[in-house]
Amino acid sequence: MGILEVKGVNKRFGGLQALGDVNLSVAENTVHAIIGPNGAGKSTLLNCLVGKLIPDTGSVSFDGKSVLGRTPFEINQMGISRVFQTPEIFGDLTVFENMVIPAFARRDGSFRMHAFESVSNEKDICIKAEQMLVDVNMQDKIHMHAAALSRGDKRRLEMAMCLLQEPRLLLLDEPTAGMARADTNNTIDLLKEIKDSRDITICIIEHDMHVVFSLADRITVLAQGSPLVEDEPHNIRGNPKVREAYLGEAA
Amino acid sequence: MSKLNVTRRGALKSGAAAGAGLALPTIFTASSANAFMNEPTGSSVTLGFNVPQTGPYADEGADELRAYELAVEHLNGGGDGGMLNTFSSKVLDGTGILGKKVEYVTGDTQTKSDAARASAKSMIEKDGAIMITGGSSSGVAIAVQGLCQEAGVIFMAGLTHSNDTTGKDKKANGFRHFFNGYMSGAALAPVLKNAYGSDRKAYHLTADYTWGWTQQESIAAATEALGWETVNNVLTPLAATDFSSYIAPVLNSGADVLVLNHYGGNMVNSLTNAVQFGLREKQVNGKNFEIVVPLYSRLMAKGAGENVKGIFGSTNWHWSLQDEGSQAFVKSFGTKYGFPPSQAAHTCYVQTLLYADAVTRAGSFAPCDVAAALEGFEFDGLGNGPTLYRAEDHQCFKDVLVVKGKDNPTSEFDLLEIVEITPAAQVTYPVDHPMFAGGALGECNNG
Amino acid sequence: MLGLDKKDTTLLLVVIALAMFAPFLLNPFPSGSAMAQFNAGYPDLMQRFVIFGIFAIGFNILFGLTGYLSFGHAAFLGVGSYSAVWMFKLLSMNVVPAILLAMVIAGLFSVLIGFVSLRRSGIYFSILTLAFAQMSFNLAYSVLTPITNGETGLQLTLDDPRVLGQSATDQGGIPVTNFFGIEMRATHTLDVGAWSFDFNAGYYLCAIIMIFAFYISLRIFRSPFGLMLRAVKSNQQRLNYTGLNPKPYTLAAFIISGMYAGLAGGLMASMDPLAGAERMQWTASGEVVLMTILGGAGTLIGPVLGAGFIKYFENIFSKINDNVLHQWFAFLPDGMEDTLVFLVHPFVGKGWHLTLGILFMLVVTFLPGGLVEGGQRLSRLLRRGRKDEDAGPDPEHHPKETPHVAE
Amino acid sequence: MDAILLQILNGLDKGSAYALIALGLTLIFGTLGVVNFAHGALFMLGAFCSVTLSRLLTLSFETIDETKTDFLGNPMKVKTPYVEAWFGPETGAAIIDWAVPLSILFAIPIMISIGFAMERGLIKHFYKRPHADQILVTFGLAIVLQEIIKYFFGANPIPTPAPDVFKGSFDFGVLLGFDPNVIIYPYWRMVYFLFAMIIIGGVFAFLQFTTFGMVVRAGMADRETVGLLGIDIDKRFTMMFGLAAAVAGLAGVMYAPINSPNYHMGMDFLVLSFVVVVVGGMGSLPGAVLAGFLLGILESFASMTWVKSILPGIDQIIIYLVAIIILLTRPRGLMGRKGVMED
Repeated sequence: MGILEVKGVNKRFGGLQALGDVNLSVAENTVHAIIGPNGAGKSTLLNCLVGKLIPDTGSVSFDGKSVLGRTPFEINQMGISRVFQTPEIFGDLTVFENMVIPAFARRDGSFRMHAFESVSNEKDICIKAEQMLVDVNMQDKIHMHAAALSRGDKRRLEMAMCLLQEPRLLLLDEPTAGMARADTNNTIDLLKEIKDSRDITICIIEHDMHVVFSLADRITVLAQGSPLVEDEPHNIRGNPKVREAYLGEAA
Repeated sequence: MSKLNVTRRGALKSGAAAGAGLALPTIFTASSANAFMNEPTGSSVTLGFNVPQTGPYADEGADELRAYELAVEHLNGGGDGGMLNTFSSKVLDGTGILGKKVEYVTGDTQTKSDAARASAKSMIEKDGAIMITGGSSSGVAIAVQGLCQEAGVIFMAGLTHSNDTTGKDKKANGFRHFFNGYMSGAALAPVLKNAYGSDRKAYHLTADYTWGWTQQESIAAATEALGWETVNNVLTPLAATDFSSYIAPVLNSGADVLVLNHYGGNMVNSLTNAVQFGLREKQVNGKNFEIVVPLYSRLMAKGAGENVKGIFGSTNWHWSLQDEGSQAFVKSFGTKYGFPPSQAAHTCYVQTLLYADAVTRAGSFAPCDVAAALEGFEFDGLGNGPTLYRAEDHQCFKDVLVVKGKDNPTSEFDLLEIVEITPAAQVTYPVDHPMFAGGALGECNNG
Repeated sequence: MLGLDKKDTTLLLVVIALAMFAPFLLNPFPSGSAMAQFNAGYPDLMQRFVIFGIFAIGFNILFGLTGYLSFGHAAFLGVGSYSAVWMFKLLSMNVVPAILLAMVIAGLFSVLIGFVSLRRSGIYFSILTLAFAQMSFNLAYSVLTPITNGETGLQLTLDDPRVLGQSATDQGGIPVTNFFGIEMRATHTLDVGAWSFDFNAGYYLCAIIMIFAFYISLRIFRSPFGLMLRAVKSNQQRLNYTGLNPKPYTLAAFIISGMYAGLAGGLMASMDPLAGAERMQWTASGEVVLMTILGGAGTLIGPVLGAGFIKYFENIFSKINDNVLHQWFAFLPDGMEDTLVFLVHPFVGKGWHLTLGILFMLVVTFLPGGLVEGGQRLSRLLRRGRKDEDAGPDPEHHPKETPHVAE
Repeated sequence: MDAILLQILNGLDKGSAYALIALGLTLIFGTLGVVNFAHGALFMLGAFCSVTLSRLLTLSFETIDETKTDFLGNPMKVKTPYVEAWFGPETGAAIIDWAVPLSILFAIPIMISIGFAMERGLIKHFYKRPHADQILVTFGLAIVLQEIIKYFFGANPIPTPAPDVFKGSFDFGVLLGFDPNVIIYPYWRMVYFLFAMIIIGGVFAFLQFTTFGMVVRAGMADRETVGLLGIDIDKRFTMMFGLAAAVAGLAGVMYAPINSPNYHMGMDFLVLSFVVVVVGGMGSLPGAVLAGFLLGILESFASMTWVKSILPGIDQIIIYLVAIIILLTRPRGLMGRKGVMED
């Protein structure tokens, strides 16, 4: 029984079958990659996991509890954090303030007014936020406007924000898309470190096979909305069906 | 010297009430020996002209302002003296008021009670105005009248036609020269009966606010007393610009007269729409369909253009009146500005003169003395024939004009013709008339 | 001090000083002089400055922080005014219960409207709030006249019950509003040479409340709650995926800002016991939007400046007539005097709207951050001037501070 | 039944004014992403094109008629319009009579130029600015335009009659077998409705069948992509602004005989037209038209006596009430697209 169980999920958009009978089981404390050609339904599947979309049929459960019908913030409170393909951060706020928000969310769980306290007086929160920025090597940008960061820094910030919440499952949507090689390698190192240093399950969608094979413990290949194969990385590498799916796309 | 002792009495009283809690440092000079609010102590006296300068009634406000400027000129001995020469009271001699030169400040009411009160307050508090006058709607007049009562200055209302101004909202410090809804009805009904017969069915469209209601009530009562039947009364939103959906059903309602209890832009639009629908060419119940606009003004008639032709209404005053006072006023106004004055201008001019006269006769600017001099004052020579400022409700009783849109105007000002001058006696009502019930003048306030 | 850092403390002290010395600052010209026209230090206008300041501060908590543009905030002001006047009619002329009731009723009203309107965002939210406010206005003007006294506005009368006070004074007048005996209209005039300064009890009550309101807004801006509100404006999606539901935050901001509006309405009625329906019209809602943007949305002091700016034009420029113009330019030769009067005439008196419109366009075009940005540029210019003198090293390696928390 | 038919007619007529204004507003929203508070002022300027033209046509020379006197007793100055002197009294009078329809020709170039000038001179600097700034600047502009008109034409409404042939009304009821005088409708309002349909049809055809329109529609859907295709979308958007201004202006020109124009008529329509646009759904042209007619008809129904007797004051709030209900049941209005002006 994995920490994340997807069973028989179907999702249609009008005439298009985006997901067809998807089954997926992600084991705790592993890195599970989902790969597949464009339009295979990877992002749709991710959206079904976090409550942005509701599957037409099937079930999604996290740690034994169904996530269906819950809103994104409730699902997040269950311990699932998500990093987006294009970084979703608070562009108008400083890097530090970006970090403080998940720290408060982690501490308080849900709505608390705190209208008459001062952010700067919440020492434990500030320390935590600063520490995490040091961890992702962004301490020198702490007072910068988040919108002014480079794309790579934005993504690191987003990842740091997610990690600050100490999620049990981290969902990554193409975390290295559009990154330079060096940045990609940094990201891989960061993720490796995260994986080694914490009790965390990571589910990653990725195009870059270098990233996938550096990190993944297990890989699911999605094609035309359905899982093609699920196996360990070294078995996927030579699988003709996978090759066909990708080549088919290339042709 | 302080001219800004807004509420000396209030200050003293509060000082006593709060005791040591409000111990005042000696640096604050409690005001000098002023006997009443804004007592003029220098060589001049300041009047506050509070008229709409922005918004839909801006043109009417501009005309009021012209009249005020003319009145000030005449009071200070300038120009040809206008109605000072025809006024039955002869105490004004062109040397200002009680020898003090008349100065004035102006403000913008925006035709909103809030803004009007703010503007009046600034005149009282900042400029030391001893009297406030003006306005072009009843809501504003009542709001400002209330303020003047509380502040302790005299309010000489400008254009306000609602029964409430001197009815349930009357105030001891407020005075109205303009006529009201009841008078419109009383003057108009007999003329309508003569013109259209006593077997008529009337359909009322009424602006959905206080003035509209009181006018509708007055007109319906007056016409019903002469045998007319009121088929329906439909309230229309103030903000309405297109009245088609209210007018379209009229023809099929069995009514043969449409009464438009609207003013300003509402009236211009509803009348234009009604004529567009061809109501006036129709026959209902074997009679010609007719439209009546109980309260007319020349500026509105101008806005409605040709649509006013042949339509009856009432008005406080019109420049074509032939009496000596009206002629003198039209002459000074026309010479100075190049066109004849409106009824609003006339009322404002007359109110200024009446105030100055009352002060002079009382020999004092103190509001209570002025009020006493105005109460029960009978005069003539200011247009509208012999007039009484009734003591009990501070309403003027004078002749009311019934007018009709002119069929062949000779100039752009010649839009209305006087059909009948209804004598004051016919429009006078008892003080306790139910349409004016409720409210009390209260005591006059010197501030 | 008071849980504020040094910079904020300074800001608060500046605001306190401005509010307390306003009677001096706003009357810079001798009362007899031609420039006295520009004096704004009379009680009614000073009260309006701070009351609309409170209104705008409250509006800014919603709009400046969360970015939700309410186009119906005047409804809360109106409701607050009506509640306060009813309190004067029924209970007593003491302003405290009136102001409290105004805040409570406006708060309840904003719970209702906020709960429904906040189901949508962006312009859909704006139109929902606009629709609610316009409905309130239209109804208050017509069918609700028994409660609101329609066109004229709700006034006090001599036969109001006033169970804890008197219906009429011994002199037969309507009693005046007071704060435990201190009459709101009590004014002391101080004459210093040619100058004259007014100290009005009502103004000082409003000013103290405004300072308190400003302090609370300052605390909210610096608080975790304020941070969440700014997060709502910045990226609701991320907030959701951070496990936080934006709705309670926005609703709380909406209610707080509605209560500020109610407070402003209650104070308005306390200073002048009349509540007109026009207070709820969309133009009134638009006015507070303009005040906030003009001053600088999202800044602390901007809305107050914007409120003062607009009210100054409304009350001072509208009162300048040709007569006054001639007085000003009397020192010039006749021909020039008339030309100048002719040129200035369209912009003053009945033309004050035109001047205001032109200034709106100029400010927003050249000072994107509103009047506050103008002030910042000015001070930067001055500071640079001083720095050049010192020829000190440029300490500009600090990353820029976020403009959203700038004062 | 007859009453309902009558109110449908009324609603269509009111709706066509709403729809025309909302159409222009939506074009600007949809293409430029600008909240244009000056759109009502454009409508007003259109109406004043009619006023100006009839003023121009009635420019007169004065002769003194000794037989008559004016209000001060001086000899009366009689005015004769130049057109009557040039073309003879009858032709001249006919030209003056047709001032409003003639104003269409006069208004199109003027309104398009005003639109261009506004976009190039002011609006284009605000594309990247927050909506709040756009509101402030266009509101300021609206006030300035209004005050300029007020300065020259005064605050009073100015009667601008339709040509004589369109005076009076048509009896629909007789056509449908009702009694005479049951369903009558003024000719000019029918003209207005037809005119509105032609303009609406024209705008849709223009967007549907020309390449220009195609590019603009693509730009409305995704501005960046179209920009990437190397198409100079900005120039086209300027033209769209001119078109929107012309639509608003023409709506105003033809509206002048229905209600005498005054300087603040634009503000009266502004709020309403925003409600119409939003109820229709941001960025949807058919939505704007649909909502215009829907709200026009509902407003007319609400003003019926028996409706008002059940729900007093309903005609005061119906538009807003409907707007609330629609926005709560359909998050993006009737036909709105996702993501337009939602933040």
